Amino acid sequence: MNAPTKNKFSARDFTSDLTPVWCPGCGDFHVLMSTTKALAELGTPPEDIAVISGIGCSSRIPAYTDCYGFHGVHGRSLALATGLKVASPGLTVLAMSGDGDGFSIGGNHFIHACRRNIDITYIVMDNRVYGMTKGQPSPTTEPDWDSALSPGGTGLSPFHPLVIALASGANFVARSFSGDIKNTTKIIVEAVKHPGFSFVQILSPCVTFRPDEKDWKNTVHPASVEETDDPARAARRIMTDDGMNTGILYRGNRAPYKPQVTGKGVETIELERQFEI
Amino acid sequence: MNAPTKNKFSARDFTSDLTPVWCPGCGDFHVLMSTTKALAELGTPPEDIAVISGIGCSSRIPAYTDCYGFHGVHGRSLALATGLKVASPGLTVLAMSGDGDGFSIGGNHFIHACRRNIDITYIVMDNRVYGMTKGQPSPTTEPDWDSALSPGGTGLSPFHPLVIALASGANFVARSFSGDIKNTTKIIVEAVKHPGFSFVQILSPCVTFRPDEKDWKNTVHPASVEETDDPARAARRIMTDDGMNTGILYRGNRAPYKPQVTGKGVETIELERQFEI
Amino acid sequence: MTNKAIPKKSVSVAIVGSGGAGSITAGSILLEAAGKTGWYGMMNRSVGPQIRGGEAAALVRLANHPVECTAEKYDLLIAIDWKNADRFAAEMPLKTEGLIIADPTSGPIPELISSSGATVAEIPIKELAKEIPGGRENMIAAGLAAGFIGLSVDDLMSVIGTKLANKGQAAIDASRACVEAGIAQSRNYDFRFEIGEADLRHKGRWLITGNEAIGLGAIRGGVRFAAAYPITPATEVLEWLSPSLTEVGGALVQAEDELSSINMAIGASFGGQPSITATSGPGLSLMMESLGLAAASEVPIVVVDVMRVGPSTGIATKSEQSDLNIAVYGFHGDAPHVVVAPLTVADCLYTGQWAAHLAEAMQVPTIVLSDQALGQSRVLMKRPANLSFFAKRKTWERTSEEPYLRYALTADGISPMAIPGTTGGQYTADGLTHSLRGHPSTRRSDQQDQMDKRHRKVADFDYGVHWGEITGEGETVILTWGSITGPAREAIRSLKAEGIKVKLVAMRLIAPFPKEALDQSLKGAKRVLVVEQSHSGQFRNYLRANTEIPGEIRHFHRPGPHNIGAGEIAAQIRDWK
Amino acid sequence: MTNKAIPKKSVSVAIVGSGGAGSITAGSILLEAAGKTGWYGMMNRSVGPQIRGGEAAALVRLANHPVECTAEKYDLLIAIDWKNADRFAAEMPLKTEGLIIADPTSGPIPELISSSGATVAEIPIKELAKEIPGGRENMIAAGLAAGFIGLSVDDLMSVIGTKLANKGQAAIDASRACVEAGIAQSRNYDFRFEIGEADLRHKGRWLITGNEAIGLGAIRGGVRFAAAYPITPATEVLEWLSPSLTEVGGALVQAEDELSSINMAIGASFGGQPSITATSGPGLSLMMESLGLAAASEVPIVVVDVMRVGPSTGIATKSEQSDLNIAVYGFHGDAPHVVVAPLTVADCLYTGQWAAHLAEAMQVPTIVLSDQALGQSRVLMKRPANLSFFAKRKTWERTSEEPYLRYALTADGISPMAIPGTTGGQYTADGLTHSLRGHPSTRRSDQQDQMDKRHRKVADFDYGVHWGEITGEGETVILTWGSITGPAREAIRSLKAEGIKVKLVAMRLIAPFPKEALDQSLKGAKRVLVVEQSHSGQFRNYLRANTEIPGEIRHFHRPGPHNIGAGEIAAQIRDWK
Ligand SMILES: Cc1ncc(C[n+]2csc(CCOP(=O)(O)OP(=O)(O)O)c2C)c(N)n1
Ligand SMILES: Cc1ncc(C[n+]2csc(CCOP(=O)(O)OP(=O)(O)O)c2C)c(N)n1
Ligand code: SF4
Ligand code: SF4
Ligand SMILES: [Mg+2]
Ligand SMILES: [Mg+2]
Repeated sequence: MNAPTKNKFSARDFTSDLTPVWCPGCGDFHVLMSTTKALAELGTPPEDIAVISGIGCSSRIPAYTDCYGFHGVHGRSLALATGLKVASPGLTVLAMSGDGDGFSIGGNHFIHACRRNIDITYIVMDNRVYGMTKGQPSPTTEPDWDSALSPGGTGLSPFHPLVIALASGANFVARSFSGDIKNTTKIIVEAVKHPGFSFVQILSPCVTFRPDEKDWKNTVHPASVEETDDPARAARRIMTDDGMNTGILYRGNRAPYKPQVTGKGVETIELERQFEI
Repeated sequence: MNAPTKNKFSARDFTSDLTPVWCPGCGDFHVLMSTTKALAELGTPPEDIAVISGIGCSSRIPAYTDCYGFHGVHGRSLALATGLKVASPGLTVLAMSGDGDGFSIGGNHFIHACRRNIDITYIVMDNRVYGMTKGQPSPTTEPDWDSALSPGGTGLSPFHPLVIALASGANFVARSFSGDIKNTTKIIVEAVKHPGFSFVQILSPCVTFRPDEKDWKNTVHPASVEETDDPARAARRIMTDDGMNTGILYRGNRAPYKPQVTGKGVETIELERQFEI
Repeated sequence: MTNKAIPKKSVSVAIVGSGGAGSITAGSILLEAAGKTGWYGMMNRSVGPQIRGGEAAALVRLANHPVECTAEKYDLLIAIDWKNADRFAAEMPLKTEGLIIADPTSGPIPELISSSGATVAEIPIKELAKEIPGGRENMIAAGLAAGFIGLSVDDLMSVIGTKLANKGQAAIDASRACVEAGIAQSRNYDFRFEIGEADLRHKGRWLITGNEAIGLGAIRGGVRFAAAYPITPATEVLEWLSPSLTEVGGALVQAEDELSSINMAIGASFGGQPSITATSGPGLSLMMESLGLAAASEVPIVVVDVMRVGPSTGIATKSEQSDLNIAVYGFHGDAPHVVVAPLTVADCLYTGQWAAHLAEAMQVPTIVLSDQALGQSRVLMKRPANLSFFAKRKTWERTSEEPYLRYALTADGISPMAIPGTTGGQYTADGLTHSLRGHPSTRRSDQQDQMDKRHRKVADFDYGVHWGEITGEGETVILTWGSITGPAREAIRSLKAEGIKVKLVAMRLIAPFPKEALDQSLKGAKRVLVVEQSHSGQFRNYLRANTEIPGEIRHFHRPGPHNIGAGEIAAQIRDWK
Repeated sequence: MTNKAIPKKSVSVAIVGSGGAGSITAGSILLEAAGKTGWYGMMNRSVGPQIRGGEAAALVRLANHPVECTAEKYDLLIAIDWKNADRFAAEMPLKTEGLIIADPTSGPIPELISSSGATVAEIPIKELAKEIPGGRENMIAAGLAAGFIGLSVDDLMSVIGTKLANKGQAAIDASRACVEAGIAQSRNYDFRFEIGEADLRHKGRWLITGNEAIGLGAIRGGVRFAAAYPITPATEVLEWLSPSLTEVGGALVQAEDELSSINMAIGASFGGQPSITATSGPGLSLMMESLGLAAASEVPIVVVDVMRVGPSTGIATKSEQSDLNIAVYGFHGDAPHVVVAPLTVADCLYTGQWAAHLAEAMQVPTIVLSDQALGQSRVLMKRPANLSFFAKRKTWERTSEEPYLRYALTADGISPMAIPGTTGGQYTADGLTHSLRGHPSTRRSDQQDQMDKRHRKVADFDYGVHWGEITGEGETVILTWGSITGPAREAIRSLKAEGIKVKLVAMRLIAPFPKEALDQSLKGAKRVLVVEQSHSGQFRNYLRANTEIPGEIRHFHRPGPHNIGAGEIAAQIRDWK
């Protein structure tokens, strides 16, 4: 690994030359910008960073960065990221995906990654829809959102990712809006710096299937309360907020998971003694 | 379906003649007793009840009842139960499994079943261990519990099933102790009666791999506060309790999911019109 | 420009344009209008990598007889603009005698297209549209196409009028003006691509996609429950089923993932409701463990796999036939089950309905292997006949005081199933090795008996004539399965016109392997060409494992995304000397 | 009782008892003690349906040569009690000339056992134990066994002493008294089951299970990361790896399910760390989607499948060879990969190590098909040789300013892989169809090129002599794979003693199919007996799909849970006239 050198990078150093497949106006463009800005600010060279994703429009992001990347299968970004971070603790590992990838098919890995509290950062680009498969409701979709698969809406109350993250043990919980590049960048920087599992929900409009979300720029607002390190307090606040509160909402002190890689590094031959009789 | 007739049944009517494979002293024997007593009290005939499980010692339970049963694959009891209840709304559906089955491999179905809020009852026999595979840590296992797979303990903070259930939208949340048959029976009766998704965690000792849990009979105690219908309040209480609080901790008012089976029941031929040009 | 009125029985038209240009809408209108006048046809779409709003091409083929595959070469290409059109160019080669319509303001024609040798007609599409208040370029394009293939203004307007009914008269009038302008422009050229007389004996066309047809087949077959998790290119099966099941009194539930959707379907079926789910390769992989549960616990269930290019995520929007292996062999342990494959878009209806029937009759998981080429193609077909495939499960009612044996050993291997709610029928369905009563067992004899029984019920079932389709005669045979059937049939027709007689054997039943019927159909074959769309030759390998094909064998196969066409197949036969 | 001192080269002893009786401990002591004196041996356990604490039988076989399978008939059965022993009776048939030791206070001997015709010796085991302060019945049983097979008090105590080291001298003394009492009792009978002279040329036995051996092989081969989700009968692989990886500076992480464990392993390997996971059929099913990702993105990974009786949950504690299909064919799309199978418990070490080497050398997912019969059997084996299989991944370092092409087309199909941390090597691994650089692509040529490359690297690799084991000669061949190799070898030995020459061909490389090597090994065969433990004949079917076996072919197969034994195989050959 190469020692991090602060501030010698610009966002451009973390951006690849591949043209995104995203629709013009898609919020994910802004997430890409904020992420590369944040990485530049953090100052870790791109070769010491890995961006891991699942499947979805949002999950296309790794190849648009100039870091190492893994575009895995649907829903499993956190498992890939966990294995990578445990085996290569020197890397900065970001998992980035969407609300379908992360909260629907990937929901189990989400709660267990929070609990495991490994030092990775998880960014979910939440557009409250399955964009890539052309507009089905996701766990965060409003109950009355009409679609071909659920005419008239699902009738289900939306999934609260931040509450679940807190309840499951995440060590850093924040919400941001993709259009607010300045604050999103800041939050990502803090999330990566914070030890343990950091979770950032970024409200990122799908202009194609949820044109109504273009209005988010008018409805998001900074959280009115200070960040806290008390999970119960944070939970209470988030549970009663309107889902549009942005900012760092919880910053915990739980020690990150230390896998037992600290072994003695003995030779294989020593292991074999146990079988001798 | 046969109309329920109250109080004409005894627990025996819900118990099969198959001898359980459980170790002598296993808490699951008591769960079986409480369940059959509760079913007798509820008065629905056994043929109108389905008990659905996954894989594990605890998940063996369906065949020990005299209801319809499905011993599915590991972790999927709630998905089976959901399909069954939607397609056959007249049945009383119980899903019953273990902490490994329900919170580890089955964690995603758990949070989504809570959210979906279908009218089923989910009972998890929590012994804080994988019994059937001979003693590995489960999500609810204490961080310092020593085992072959995690020498010295996992170091992970345990999963809080009740908090997660609340955060995910369960409509009824309770905790019980298997050895307390009277209260467990009562809670199961209430859980089944309550509309929507009811979740009951039953602390059920594994005498073989967690002999220390025999002491639970001394450490459980009734919740000191009244039940509530405010999820945030319930969450706060559960988050700070010692995990040994028993009783009904939350009874919500969310309307259960109504699948759109209320269609017009038109003939197939009418559907075909749309393809005619 | 010379006067060449080319008499045709089939015309292929490609309409391309960048995001928002509406080329797909123009193609759809053309297709439906052709159907209303009594023609047949088919439309595929080709889209760019953008999720939405990127460039798109409507690939339309119209004919005076049912068509089962898209064209390999195009007669007419209408470019609303050329933005990124080079991405598609390889997919729509033009005939030398074809016509390219280009807007002179759109810049140069891509090399790959102009080099076809087709004639170029420069028509100012954008300008024409601009001249009409509310005019749209794609309606001009539709008019142009109509003019060159012989559809009238009224033909098109009967479709457009309905589509724009709630947009008001002004929108309709603008469209009419565009169509008229387009048709008028076409009059300036001597080119005509005529399809020939419409077949008016069979009026009442259906316009349907393979994905819709499978859903309809399933409902016709009795399916009343579906569990859904979206995935390209299977999503439309689910999106069609959702409101349709509600209509007929059933239900669809969206699941959190495929592990859940397959188990929801199994749970619903355990409760007595014929059930289905649809997915593509990645989802099928996730369902395999629970499909094994359905096999072991003997719960009927239909799983539609609309195949796409693999392995892994592959190419979600393109077709391949490479899930044959997993569908047949992808279970841990031995789990007898059924695999069927629709042969054409129209056959999706037939096979979907048959699958529901098979699953229910044998209490067995049944996998339907469709693919993107079938599922997302829209065809004009004859109104289909009624079929007698219905879900008919052998259920149990108490007739004696004997305890109910869920897994009783019967001669045909099918054991009567008690539906929850039935008094005295209580049992526990189980994926563990079990006794006749369904109790967990580790006894050798129970394992052997139940394995034999589950094998028997599938192996001995009478699949009748439905196992496959045989057309033509001769010592030269094309042996294939699934969606290659369409191009193979077309290849055989064109070979016949050249005096080369070829027989087609297309397998609809994949597993259990229909050995006897297949061997019979290949009797006397001297040359057998096995055709499939997979890199490793999964079908060829599967055939080899199960039978000996007589005569000389050749194998024509390749992976996706480029579909195997009729011309290529015909060439394989022609070259076989 | 007549004096029959029976000279033997192999002795089989079963010790049965109800929960808590300690029969398994007695068997283990016997095995280890025999090893210390220079013998070989093997022990399996058979347990009742209870999760724990139910009745159990230790099935021990001791010999003066390495043994690779358990006995089909037993010489000596010692019953501490008969509770539920009838459950096991069918699993441990006694030789007519065998001996049954029963405690007269335990009630009647089960019919299935007494009908064997073996001699019965009534010895009051319980009473003998009670007479010794701190005495235990199972130590009496161990002493009895020692007496009848010729092990001394000291032989046993050298094992017991270590085992009880921290229980204090009193416990050790009590055990010694029990062992002495048992041996003394045996002196009252003229029965002796002697194994013959110990083979002292190869001292330094190892005592190891197949599950441990696979784990050790993997670590020897360079594996340093494991992801775990417990499942019978694979858990011990993981439980052994957990502390062992820590020792060598690696790590094991327990995952929430198999979807996670396989992806954790892939993630770790992407980071450069050779990685493994172990599971059984149900878990393998769940891993298939992501194994396809490993294949497409070219990330090496070893997955051990310790097979059990299927389908679905089946019988978790018993053996079967029925995951061959899923291991070879269970991917959606075409995903070239490697499948290998250990042949014996000792070979688990060899094959585990080879698998790590293959996975890393080819950057390919490698599935190891072990089974319960290998994994949970404990053997006394020779100290194994060092092998030269090491994980050696072809990595990339910057040598020019050219952009790094992760999926470059190379002659051998293997493309140098940049490990995160390497400057200039940044790329995105992808399961989508991709270009040389790894960028998503829908181009026909990219798909074809990458499919060809991935096929090539696996098909052209030089697997050397490791593909299989050939023993003996002759025109009669037994062709098998995996754990049937042990019984087949034993069958061949006993046939040889009868003057019947049989050759064994046992496949260790399953996929890619080693056609050339196999064909060569079968050249000139007149009769080929294919043996496998599966209901449908998955191996036979797989052979048929891939090659033509010369001569006459017979197929001996059945599902679990009853293992196929040496005697049955030999009988198949004898009957073939
Ligand atoms: C196993 C599997 N199931 C389903 C899919 C289809 N699929 C691709 S992306 C997607 C949803 C993505 O939604 P989200 O994560 O919200 O991403 P977005 O496109 O909205 O950014 C689905 C269901 C798949 N690729 N794999
Ligand atoms: C897919 C799959 N993975 C793993 C297993 C192995 N397995 C069987 S039961 C079990 C754990 C059960 O734990 P729990 O639900 O707590 O039940 P308990 O035995 O403690 O009652 C596991 C991991 C399996 N059967 N299937
Ligand atoms: S479909 Fe929606 S989420 Fe996907 S790229 Fe377009 S705007 Fe973005
Ligand atoms: S192992 Fe534990 S959970 Fe399983 S039956 Fe025994 S006591 Fe109960
Ligand atoms: Mg989304
Ligand atoms: Mg448990």
